[in-house]
Amino acid sequence: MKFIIAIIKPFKLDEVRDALGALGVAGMTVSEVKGFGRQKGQTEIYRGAEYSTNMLPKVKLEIACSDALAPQVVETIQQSASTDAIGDGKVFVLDLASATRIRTGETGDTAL
Amino acid sequence: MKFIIAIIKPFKLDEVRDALGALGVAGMTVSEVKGFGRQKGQTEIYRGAEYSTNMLPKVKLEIACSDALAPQVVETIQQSASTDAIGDGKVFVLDLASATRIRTGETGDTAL
Amino acid sequence: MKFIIAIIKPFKLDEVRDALGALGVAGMTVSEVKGFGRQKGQTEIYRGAEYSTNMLPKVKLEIACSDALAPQVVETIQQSASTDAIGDGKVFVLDLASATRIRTGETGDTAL
Amino acid sequence: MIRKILCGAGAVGMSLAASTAAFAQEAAAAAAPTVDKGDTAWMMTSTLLVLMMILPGLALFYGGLARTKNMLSVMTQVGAVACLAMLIWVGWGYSMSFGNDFSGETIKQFISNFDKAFLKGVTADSTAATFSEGVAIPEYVFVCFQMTFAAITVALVLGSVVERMKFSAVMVFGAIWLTIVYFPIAHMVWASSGLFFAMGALDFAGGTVVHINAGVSALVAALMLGKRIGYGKEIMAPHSLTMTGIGTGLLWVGWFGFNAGSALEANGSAGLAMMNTFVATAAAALAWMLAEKLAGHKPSALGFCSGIVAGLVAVTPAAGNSGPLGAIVLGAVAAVICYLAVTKLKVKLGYDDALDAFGVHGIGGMIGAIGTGIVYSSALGGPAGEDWVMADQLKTQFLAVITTIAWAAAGTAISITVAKVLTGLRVAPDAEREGLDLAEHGERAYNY
Amino acid sequence: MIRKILCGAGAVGMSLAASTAAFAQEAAAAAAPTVDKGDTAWMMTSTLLVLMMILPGLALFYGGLARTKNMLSVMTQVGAVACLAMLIWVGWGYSMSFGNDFSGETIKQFISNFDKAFLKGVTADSTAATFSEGVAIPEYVFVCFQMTFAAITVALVLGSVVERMKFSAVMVFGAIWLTIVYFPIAHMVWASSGLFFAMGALDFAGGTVVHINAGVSALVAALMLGKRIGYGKEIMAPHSLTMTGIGTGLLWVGWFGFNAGSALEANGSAGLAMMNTFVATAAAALAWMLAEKLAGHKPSALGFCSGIVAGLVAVTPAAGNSGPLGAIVLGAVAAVICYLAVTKLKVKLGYDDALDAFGVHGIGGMIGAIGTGIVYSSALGGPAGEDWVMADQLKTQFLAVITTIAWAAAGTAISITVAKVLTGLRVAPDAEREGLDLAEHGERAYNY
Amino acid sequence: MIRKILCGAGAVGMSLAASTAAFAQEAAAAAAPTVDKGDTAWMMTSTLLVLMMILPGLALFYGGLARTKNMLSVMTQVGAVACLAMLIWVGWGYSMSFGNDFSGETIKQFISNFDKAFLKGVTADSTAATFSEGVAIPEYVFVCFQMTFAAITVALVLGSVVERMKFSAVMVFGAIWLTIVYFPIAHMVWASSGLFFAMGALDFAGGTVVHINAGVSALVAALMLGKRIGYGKEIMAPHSLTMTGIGTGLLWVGWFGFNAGSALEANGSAGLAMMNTFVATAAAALAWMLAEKLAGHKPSALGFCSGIVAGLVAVTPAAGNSGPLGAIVLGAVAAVICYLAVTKLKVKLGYDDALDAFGVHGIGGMIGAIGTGIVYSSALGGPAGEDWVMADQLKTQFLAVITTIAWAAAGTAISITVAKVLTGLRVAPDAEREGLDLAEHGERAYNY
Ligand SMILES: Nc1ncnc2c1ncn2[C@@H]1O[C@H](COP(=O)(O)OP(=O)(O)O)[C@@H](O)[C@H]1O
Ligand SMILES: Nc1ncnc2c1ncn2[C@@H]1O[C@H](COP(=O)(O)OP(=O)(O)O)[C@@H](O)[C@H]1O
Ligand SMILES: Nc1ncnc2c1ncn2[C@@H]1O[C@H](COP(=O)(O)OP(=O)(O)O)[C@@H](O)[C@H]1O
Repeated sequence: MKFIIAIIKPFKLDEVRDALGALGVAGMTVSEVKGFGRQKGQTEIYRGAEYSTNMLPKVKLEIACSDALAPQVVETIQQSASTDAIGDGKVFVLDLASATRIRTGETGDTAL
Repeated sequence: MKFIIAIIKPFKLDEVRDALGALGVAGMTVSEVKGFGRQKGQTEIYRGAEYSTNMLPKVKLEIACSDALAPQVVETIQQSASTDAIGDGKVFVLDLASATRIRTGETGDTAL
Repeated sequence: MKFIIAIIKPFKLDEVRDALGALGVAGMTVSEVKGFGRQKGQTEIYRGAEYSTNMLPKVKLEIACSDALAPQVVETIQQSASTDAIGDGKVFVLDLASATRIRTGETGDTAL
Repeated sequence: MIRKILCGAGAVGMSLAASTAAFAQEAAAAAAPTVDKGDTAWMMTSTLLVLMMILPGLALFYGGLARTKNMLSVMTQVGAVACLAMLIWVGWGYSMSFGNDFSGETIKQFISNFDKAFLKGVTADSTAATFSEGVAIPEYVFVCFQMTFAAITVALVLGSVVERMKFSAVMVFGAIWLTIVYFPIAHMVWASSGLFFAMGALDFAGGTVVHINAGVSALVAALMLGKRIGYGKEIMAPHSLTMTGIGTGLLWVGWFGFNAGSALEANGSAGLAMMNTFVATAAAALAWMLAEKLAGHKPSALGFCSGIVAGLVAVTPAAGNSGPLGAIVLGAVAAVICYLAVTKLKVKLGYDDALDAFGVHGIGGMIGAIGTGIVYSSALGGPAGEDWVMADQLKTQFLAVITTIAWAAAGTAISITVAKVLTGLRVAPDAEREGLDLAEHGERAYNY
Repeated sequence: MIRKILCGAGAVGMSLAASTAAFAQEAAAAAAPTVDKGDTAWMMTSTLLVLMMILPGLALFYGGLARTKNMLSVMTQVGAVACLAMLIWVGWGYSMSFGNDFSGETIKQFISNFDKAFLKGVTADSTAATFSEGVAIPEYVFVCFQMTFAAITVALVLGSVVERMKFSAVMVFGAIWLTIVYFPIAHMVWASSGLFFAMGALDFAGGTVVHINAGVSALVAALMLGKRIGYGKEIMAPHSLTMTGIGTGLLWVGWFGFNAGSALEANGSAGLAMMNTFVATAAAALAWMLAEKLAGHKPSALGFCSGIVAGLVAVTPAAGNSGPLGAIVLGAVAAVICYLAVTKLKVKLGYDDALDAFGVHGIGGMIGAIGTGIVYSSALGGPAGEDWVMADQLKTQFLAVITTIAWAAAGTAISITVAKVLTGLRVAPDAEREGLDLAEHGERAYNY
Repeated sequence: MIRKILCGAGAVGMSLAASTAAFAQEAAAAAAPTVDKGDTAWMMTSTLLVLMMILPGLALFYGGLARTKNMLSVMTQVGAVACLAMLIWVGWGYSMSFGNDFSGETIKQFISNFDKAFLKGVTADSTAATFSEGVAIPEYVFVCFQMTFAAITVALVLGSVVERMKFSAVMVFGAIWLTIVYFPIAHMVWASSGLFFAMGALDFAGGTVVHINAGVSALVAALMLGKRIGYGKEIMAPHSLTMTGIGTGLLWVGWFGFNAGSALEANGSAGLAMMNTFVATAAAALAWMLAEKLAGHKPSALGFCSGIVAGLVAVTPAAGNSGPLGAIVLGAVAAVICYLAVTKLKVKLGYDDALDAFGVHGIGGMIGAIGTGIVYSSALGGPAGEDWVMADQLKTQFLAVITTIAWAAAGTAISITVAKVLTGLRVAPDAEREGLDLAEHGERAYNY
């Protein structure tokens, strides 16, 4: 199994989720994060104090899926999250040693 | 070492933490996330605009532990977080290549 | 490639980011988390109800980097985030199977 | 400074005019009391100040103390029950509290009759008497002013039962409770034929009617409802003390409508009530923080807010019945005792008065009611005359307090029982866990 | 209770004194109307209440309904356009609305002349007449009171166009719209030479001038601006119903400045307006929640807030023109119809009135204006005389409504067009997506 | 419109009555000035408006600008020091500022004596004179009104020292500062025997006493306290501009209590002060945003809020001493200069005035004080008489400003030093980093 972590632009969340749903991805976990990278942020000024943090709001998706499905998941995210503009984000894939569904105790692919 | 990621229902946090404490787990990192899965969310309506996002508030635990302790940690979480209702969440286990304690620079199991 | 997860004290964020920038780390993803460990939290009292949760605000960094850079990243974080006080946090290193830049579809080290 | 019975002077004039010519002349004089526009302006302002205490004041004060998932539920319950109270007030509340006397000697001590139901006979020209001979205010203004008292009192009760009581149950409870508890007690205290009024009980702005009444009812309701799930185990820290802070500020500002407004005129007595409402409150806020410090804790923001409210509650019956120094002492004492009630007593007795409606309003109200019988003394700077006897006054105050407690407790028990039969009273455990915002109202307070 | 033309009594005295000696004496009497300090106190209080409706009231009500990323933009647009309105009011608004008559018979029905531009001739001693013979208030107070009406009305319009309209466009639009829409309509309704005034249209506190006007303008502006990106697809839930709740409370409290203040005196008529503003609103809040329930949904906090505003809007023209029971019915009916407008009509017609300025103020204003022609009837407890004919009144009300709609729509179309030419009107899609707080103001509302 | 010395008319009557019969008669007349209920209503309303400026107004304005971790600390410091000020005011403040004259010719220019300590001799019947011959208000009302001025001024000072000053230090500082700085300056400006009063300095509502005083004291305190850890390096963005926005709105609304209330009557002069307080502020808000634009930045929400406050500060001494157009110019000029002070001067000089108490209140207050000497001119629409000489007035204004600056700076240095000795002044670095909410009060503002 794979554990896929994707960082995307917040307003793309719905699109990505729909695309993954169409692919048969049943679940995912979403969190709000701040991203730091090439994309430059707006400068904020408060009474003369200037902050240009380059920390931009992003959304992180975490998706556990079977090895078989993983390449498609990555591709689907890459395509549906893209705006062709800097700061679109990344998809990272890690190996997942095991997965357990808390409710039933099932493990492996069926737990996802 | 293992890196265990668990998604649980928010009101189960205290119970799980106590159970893990009893097991000897010394530390963990907790974050608020939104979960998307089989469990259906409440429909929200604001002046006729209906939203049923199926994004439910969950809590994510991240626990690094020794290989030996990992199975017990998974089992303890699975048992203490369960309500036998849909949406109880998942436990994922990843391999952890290394761990370092920032304060001391210690690495490996002693860093946890 | 490696996927590095670091838990640090919030007020150290700027220092760590600057140090990593100097090292050539181009990007990272940051989130607010609560840490549970040896460090004891302040007791909060609200009209007689005492809460000492030991859940302390921390910042989590996630950094994907090449295998070559990984040791330096870990060391840099360890040094710049340290205050020699309990609760300074941890650095975890996981293996990263693949990385994709959403904008371009590039993969591997060049995607970082 | 005890309130006289108030009635539409027009109506009075007319009925009297029918009897004799001599009387008619007197009545004509009586029928045309002076309405000073300064008084009217002040009483309209005071009325709005009390409204501001409810919305946004109390809604924020209570809402901030609740957990995020119940914020809207608290605000909506407070607001909706206040709206209901306004409609009921117009319907029969005003008539039951300040209408014409029943002919029965006993019953007229407890309620007035229904002649003024749906504000029958009230017009833009009818007036209500004040404490000064021949000075009146427009009756509509008096109706509005008193209406806001009814509205805030029933909303105060909810402080103990939030985060678990059904919205429908709140509405049913509110309607019954106002009718069988609030209106009678308001009549007893403020109508000249009322029981406590006749006894000579001192209650400038409603310490008995509003605070003891609400506090005791809150306690009974909390006991009947049971504790919140997770009480004592889970963290139930206030979700936004910032909101509680805003609420506190608005409560303080608004309370002057309550206290200085209860003079019914823009005069020196109102000025005295204002003075006392400032200093008693300031003293109470600092005293609560000091008590925390002495108990070995940090002086807290919530302590500051709680002290403010405790001081306001305590000075309510005393506002025009005390000198400033007496008020300062009264406020400080009330704060310390309420602090103990909230932090020690509640823990010991183990009831779940979620937002401490009893601990602050109930206890603070009792201290205030009894304390008023002390600070009234001219020796302490109060306005009592030469021949006033403190022991007698204290007996009266005590009696009024006890009666109020008994009446409120019994009436609340009935109201909650009816609400339980009709609505089930409490939300399902899952709904409680998820939060009443989503479960009862289908919304979230925050979507950041 | 229709407002007469108001003018600096000094000026009047002088011009009249020139004609004949007999007149001069009369004029001298007229030139020294009584200024009651109670009235002055109440009118200053009312003025501040209306200011509080704008800031923080409306800014929070609207801001809470917006998304986090546009919170500051909403607050700033509301505040800045209100400031602009104040300066323009002093510049030419007061003169155009309440100045001296033009000599042209037609034009004087629509605006007054520019003699009082920049408040020429207004001093601390000049006065403005009230509805009672010989009773006046300081003219500065009247200028301030009316100024706040202009300021809130233009701010209300923005409700439909937030989250996408440029700040610069808002300012340009505001300046033109006030001049060609608001000032003329205010003159038509409230000046004795005004068109609607002459027709005998009833509008106690500005239902036509403020609410129909703002609501219709908002609709036209929203149509011309187009929908927000993602409308109907993305989640656009209110970012903080807590803020909307605070705003609602402050709007209610402040609205009494509007409604009871429109009596211009601290008297029984103000008391009646106050009474109605309480009960119509309370009824509307509960009616909206009931409508939700009957439609198969949960009674919501936002429903409660929306009901409050709908009730306030509807009772505005009726405040002193109805009895309390009529007001209750009016409020309840308005709430139900606004509920339908906001949840069904808007969806069907598909326009993006972001914060429902049209659905609540426009529709509610119309119900109120027409309804006032009904509840005015003495049969329903209203203050109409014996020989009043409902059908005639309704015709008049209807005509005033239609004219206002047409005028507001045309004027808004012009104002928006000019704003578009000068500023581009709408922010770039990227800026809209990122949020106007960062894009237009370079700040975030929250840095937790 | 300079304030006369005010005193309990009863007391005056009595002491005079002792001398001669002729005098006694005069005194009897003087002893019974008219108390108009309209004035009383307005002054009570004004008093509450100023309270609302403190809580929740200033607490939110300042709190929103602080970081999340210090929100409660800011609110509690503001609130608690205001409470302390109220108690001290009753204790000796009122007597020192508005009590009876010392017999010493020099000392009586600086403070009055302690005869009225603990409000000795003040009763519900005693009165305080206004500016109009024979018109008075209840003395309690005057005591309350002035009390709120003392309370807000000391709270304003805290703006520069938040996020690092100990709560205990704040309380010690407050008590001393009020006694040695505020009470004397209030006496100098407002008592007829006071230094500035005798000089003929114009200060309608306290520009010198409140704003220059607080601003300069804030600067000195900030310098003595040192910078916050991380200042200039870490992000210290306001945690909630929404809260700052609410605070701004409440400050504006409340400020009318300050400015129009300082007329002490509900009359045309109050109306003028109201007018000016509207337009100067509106102009300042827009001017600040314009200055940002011209400096190449985006017009910001915080700029809007800052402009509002700068305008209010500047118009304070000028409120009844200017025409509306003069006020507009004054507001706009003050906003631009304060903008430069806050964004350029502060950066250049490098002090850490956390919330810009000096940059806005200090600088704005000076512009206002000097500017009042200009806009007073009848040529600019002000109320000055024919024989008024601007140069003389400016010299007087300047002298008053300089003296205030010197007095405030010296007094603050003393007060801060004492606070340092007694409490240590500043929290430990760890506590500062963790935030004063947890470290000093044991709470968090938000538990979402
Ligand atoms: N090395 C990295 N490790 C973890 N997250 C990263 C890394 N680089 C970038 N990111 C995340 O991806 C986001 C987008 O990166 P950025 O460099 O701005 O643009 P792009 O993805 O188009 O190259 C960042 O905001 C950050 O959240
Ligand atoms: N494939 C997945 N990857 C990551 N997280 C998941 C995945 N599936 C479910 N989750 C998380 O687990 C939570 C519970 O899943 P759900 O399908 O609702 O119920 P259950 O765990 O009982 O099967 C989700 O809300 C989500 O946070
Ligand atoms: N086993 C663990 N797994 C995941 N996170 C941990 C673990 N132990 C500690 N942490 C994180 O590291 C933080 C610091 O740990 P703590 O034990 O308090 O101090 P130290 O790092 O100095 O040993 C914790 O607050 C928590 O966020």
